[in-house]
Amino acid sequence: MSNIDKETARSYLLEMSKIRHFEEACGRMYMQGKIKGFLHLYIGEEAIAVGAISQLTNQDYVITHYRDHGHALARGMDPNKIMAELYGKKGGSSRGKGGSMHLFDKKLNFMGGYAIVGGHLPIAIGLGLALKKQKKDGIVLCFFGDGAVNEGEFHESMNLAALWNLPVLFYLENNQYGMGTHVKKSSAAADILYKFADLYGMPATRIDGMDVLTVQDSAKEAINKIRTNGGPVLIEAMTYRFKGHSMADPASYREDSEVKQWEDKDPILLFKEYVKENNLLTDIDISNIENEVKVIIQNCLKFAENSPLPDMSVAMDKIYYSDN
Amino acid sequence: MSNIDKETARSYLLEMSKIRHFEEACGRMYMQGKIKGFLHLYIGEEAIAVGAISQLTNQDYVITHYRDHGHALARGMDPNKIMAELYGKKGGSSRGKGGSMHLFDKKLNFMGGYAIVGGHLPIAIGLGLALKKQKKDGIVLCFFGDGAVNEGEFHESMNLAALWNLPVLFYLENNQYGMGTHVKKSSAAADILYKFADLYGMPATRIDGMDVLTVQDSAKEAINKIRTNGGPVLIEAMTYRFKGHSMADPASYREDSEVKQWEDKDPILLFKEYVKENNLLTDIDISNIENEVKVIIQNCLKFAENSPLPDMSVAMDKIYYSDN
Amino acid sequence: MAELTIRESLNKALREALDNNENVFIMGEDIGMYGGPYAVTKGLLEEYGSEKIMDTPISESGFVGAAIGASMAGMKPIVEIMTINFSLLAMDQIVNHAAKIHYMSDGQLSVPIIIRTVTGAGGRMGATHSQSFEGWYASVPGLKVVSPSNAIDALGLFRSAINENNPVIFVEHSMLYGVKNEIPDQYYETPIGLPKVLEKGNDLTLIAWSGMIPLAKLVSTELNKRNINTEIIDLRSLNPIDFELIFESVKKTNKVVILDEYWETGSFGSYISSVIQEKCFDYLDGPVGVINSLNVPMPYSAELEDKVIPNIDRALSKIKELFGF
Amino acid sequence: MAELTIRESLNKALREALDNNENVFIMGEDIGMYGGPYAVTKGLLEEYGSEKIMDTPISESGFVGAAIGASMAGMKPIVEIMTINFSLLAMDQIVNHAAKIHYMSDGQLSVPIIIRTVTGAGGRMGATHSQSFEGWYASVPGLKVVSPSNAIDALGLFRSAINENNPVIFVEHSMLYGVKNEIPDQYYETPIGLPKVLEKGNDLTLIAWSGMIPLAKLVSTELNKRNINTEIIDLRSLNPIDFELIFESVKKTNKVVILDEYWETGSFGSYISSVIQEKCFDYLDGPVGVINSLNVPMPYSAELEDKVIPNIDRALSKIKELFGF
Ligand SMILES: Cc1ncc(C[n+]2csc(CCOP(=O)(O)OP(=O)(O)O)c2C)c(N)n1
Ligand SMILES: Cc1ncc(C[n+]2csc(CCOP(=O)(O)OP(=O)(O)O)c2C)c(N)n1
Ligand SMILES: [Mg+2]
Ligand SMILES: [Mg+2]
Repeated sequence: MSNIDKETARSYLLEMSKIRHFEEACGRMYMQGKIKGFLHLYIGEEAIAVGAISQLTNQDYVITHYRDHGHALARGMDPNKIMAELYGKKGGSSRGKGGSMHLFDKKLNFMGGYAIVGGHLPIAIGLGLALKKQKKDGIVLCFFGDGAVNEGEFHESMNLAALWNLPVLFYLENNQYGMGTHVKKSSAAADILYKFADLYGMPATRIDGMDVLTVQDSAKEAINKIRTNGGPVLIEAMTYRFKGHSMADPASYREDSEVKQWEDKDPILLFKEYVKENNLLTDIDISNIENEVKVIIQNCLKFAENSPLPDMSVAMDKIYYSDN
Repeated sequence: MSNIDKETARSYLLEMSKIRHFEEACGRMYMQGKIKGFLHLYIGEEAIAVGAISQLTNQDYVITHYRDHGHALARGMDPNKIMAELYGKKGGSSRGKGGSMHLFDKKLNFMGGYAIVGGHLPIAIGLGLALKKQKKDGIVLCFFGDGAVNEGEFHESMNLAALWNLPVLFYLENNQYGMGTHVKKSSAAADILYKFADLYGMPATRIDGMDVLTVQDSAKEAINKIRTNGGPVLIEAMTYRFKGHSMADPASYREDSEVKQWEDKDPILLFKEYVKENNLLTDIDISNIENEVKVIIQNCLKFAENSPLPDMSVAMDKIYYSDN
Repeated sequence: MAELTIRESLNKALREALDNNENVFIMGEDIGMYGGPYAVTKGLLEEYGSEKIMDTPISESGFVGAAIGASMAGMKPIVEIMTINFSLLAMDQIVNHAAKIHYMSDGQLSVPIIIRTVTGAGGRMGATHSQSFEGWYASVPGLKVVSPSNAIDALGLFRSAINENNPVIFVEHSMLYGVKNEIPDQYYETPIGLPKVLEKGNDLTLIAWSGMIPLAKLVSTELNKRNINTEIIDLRSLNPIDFELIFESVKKTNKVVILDEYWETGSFGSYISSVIQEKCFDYLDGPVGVINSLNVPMPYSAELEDKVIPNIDRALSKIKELFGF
Repeated sequence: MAELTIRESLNKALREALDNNENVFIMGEDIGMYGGPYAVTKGLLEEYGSEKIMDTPISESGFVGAAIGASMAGMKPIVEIMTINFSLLAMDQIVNHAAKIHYMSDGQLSVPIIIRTVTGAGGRMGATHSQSFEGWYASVPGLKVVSPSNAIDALGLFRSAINENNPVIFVEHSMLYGVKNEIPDQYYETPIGLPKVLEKGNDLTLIAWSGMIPLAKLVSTELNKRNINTEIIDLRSLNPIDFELIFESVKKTNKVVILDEYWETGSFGSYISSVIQEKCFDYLDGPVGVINSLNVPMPYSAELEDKVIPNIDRALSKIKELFGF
């Protein structure tokens, strides 16, 4: 595993904590009725978004599914705008029109969260196709879940990306459940999902998604391959969502002991131990980071709270592109 | 290769010749405007339908795509009814409502030809699911082309069949083209299409689809596996369509030399040589078979010609099931 | 008489179907272990086991097609598509296969499946999770489409659907699962195709179905206050539709407004309007009105969603504009 | 002035697009090596090469989605779905993604693609290959839908579509590719949304588009013989539609019939009817008529297909029934 410097350590911990606390705040605000509709929390999976996205440059694209807060934050999206979006407020990233599942930030090449399982995979390869045609250096980092593997669109996209040699990193976040369905009940290839890549001659690995450094290293390697060869790579990161599928889900389909086992691998706890053991960060550093995060979260809640509601002119705007 | 007896030899040759001459007659009648719409000929691929379907029992289901005349005939469907269907006549298998791409014969468990590429694969596994639930012995023989492999529905069906252990024989007729697109231009896994099965733990082989005995043997083995284990198997048969994709296609996308090379492997010519070399049939036997076929074809053309046109009561019938 | 919610009445309907017909099985995403995305199938896995209650992968085309195939071979599958928004992924199976196999085989084969799915907006689910495509399915010959607004019809229509030998799209509205009604103890069926007069009145006919019924009632209450007596017709089925009952009402009230949650452009409600104006032209005091969701992808924000969906203000002002009430 | 068929005018339009904008590329099944299923793209691969003219696998969701993604990243893809029947397999991409991304991102992203596809019956293609789903797409906010009936509009609408920054569904009718017209030498565009009066008349307004235009002309010719002067309006675009021109015509003729190849139930034509009866109620001498394909999956037999599609006999008898002509 590669050695990291203090600054990187600080940044990973900050980013992961920011996601964790942001998600916890979302959960609370959902219970208070400030956030409505569907809310899918990323708690437990933070190492993936942070470790993988850390390896990108500005020109690269990120695209993901509805469980998108973590990816958006890791890509640098403004927590204020995200929280205001979740509140359905005018200060939100889409002025309240997108919601939790549909965060976008074009300036960051964060091409959005998509709520149809598997539906963004063809779009992802389209981004890759554009990069290739434009002879740009960028790559596309596309996140999706183990459930999406069962959609035809996954397979069509894998084939097209391989056939056309597109710069796409297929990033499978295998948290082992699609809603309440265990991956073993949804795929006959459950144990070797990453091997779907083999047939297409696409490099692929399975990694521990709870360790941000493993994530970082494997992403780096994959991205290098893509930048060198042009063609796609697949990473399957083993992970777990600590909470239910959405706020509506008490997750009664899984054993407490299973949850407990994975909570022991909490990516933030593990990384805290690591940075201390390796003398990268002190307890004081860590508590400073936590305070910093707390302020960010307080601020975004305040921002969202104070942001005005959108009016109907917002609702009727941007249905179609218009030059004016 | 298994030895066959005279009766089997006679039957294979008869069935293959019947398809060949039927298809040639179709081509002529299309040029005369008797047959309209889409017409996809099976010429060159006869060994597959005949060799594989010969291994079925009555209780087994057959389901296929729009290039379905060969499969229908091999399953024993009445040529008169097929030809009348192609003429759009009342004596047709669907009284002229289905057409060339949609032949059905429920009595033979011939569950139809389907015209949406890949669309019948989920239906095929549904037939298998029914057999399993009903604890029946049958299997489902499902034909499809190399082009269909690129549809998401193929992958969804493969997974479901494996996951649920369904008695389905996925029969991939790899004639190397989907319309004018060579398989190498449509699949990044072109050279190993059958290996899509591997991931699901599904047995699979690639065979020579121009040799009816190879087809017979491999089908027998696959069907045995299915009857024994319950679960699905995939066969990829390498073949070639000697004519264009449909009557509308001059097939200018392929080299004459390539066509010639495959015509040299004409399954009927090859089998004629085989039966003579192995003293299964004499020249006289063969010419008797050909005469028999000629009569069948003449008869079906006459039947179709003389069959009345359907009237609007036929058109408005069977839109919905009704008990009367 | 037991009081049941729509959710409960559908659960009861599913149990009945499983109990009475050994060919019935249910399949869909998260209908078992998870307890059903809208809890309609709650408890069934425990009671009937995984042969009858099959959790499927997220493969809408795959498992809907599998249900079609199984039905062609003598089974009676009930398949759940989590929401009608995702049914777009199974559209080919439903429209190009389920609707056509009976016809194309000239009656040799049939496709006796029920596809249950969830329609509608109101849950702050955003643009991709708030659509109402039941009108599309209703327009395809070979399919039958029903969409109950109360627990009595939910049970009754389901019983009819189970007795059908045709593909039935059974459309449930996400905001109505909690609607409670007294269910008759005696067995009954609600015929597919027959609209129902929910409230009698002489001044204005309001036609609605599914999620728009509560709004129709609200409008009626408001108009009653102004001494306008509204006749509310609940379509219940979108295909087939027995129009006679509708025409009778129109001939009596001479004024019609249709409430339809679909977008304005090309709504199924506008089809109903078109039929009425053609068949009852001489009876109409004014044009047939149609009230729809605004032509906009559904915004997430509750503030906006409530204004995009047909609502009481928009309904009353449209009625005022048309008839001066 | 050159005389071109619709097929040729589209080929010309594609060449123009490729020549004028380096971001344009074309993708679809068999558009290259095969020469295009309807020969619209004939010669393009040879001339522009495989970077610009991309043959795709049979993966409708995959390559339509890829076009969407590429357009979001600055390209201008023209994607061909072989026929509108197969577009059901890409329905999720079109309706849940292409139509919504601009809105959900509040304008940050846009999806400037053109989806070309082929609609309609008449080719003896049977139930799964003869459908006309353009009305479904036209009803989805976020999409624009056009469907030309002649070579002039085909070229002009395509030029407008290329200049759009929105997803445009460009619907071609399989039976019209051979229709020939004189194409003006000077550059012109046909505005999206603007219907066109094809024939002027005072007695009856006939509204149609795409494959129904030849029938509208036939009807007009027949009625002319009886001294009935028909005004034919070609919608050309299904979304948006500038209704003003339609209302003007109706206010003049007081009688309207709409020809629409879709099935009777829930047709887009019935939506047009619904709008007209609402906005022009006091001007109407009789109900707005809609003539559709019969509610039946398309039978293969030519004998039957010709009677299921709207035809001259059915049109004339409907007009007689409505207006006594
Ligand atoms: C096409 C489609 N089908 C079903 C759903 C409902 N749904 C939303 S998330 C989800 C589970 C997805 O699981 P996975 O891909 O593993 O992602 P995770 O939620 O575990 O991150 C389902 C079934 C949907 N949104 N889209
Ligand atoms: C979903 C869909 N897309 C496209 C088509 C048009 N089409 C008909 S056959 C065909 C080629 C299929 O090739 P393959 O599966 O290899 O079968 P073959 O014709 O070679 O037997 C295509 C593209 C279709 N019918 N359905
Ligand atoms: Mg998962
Ligand atoms: Mg092929």
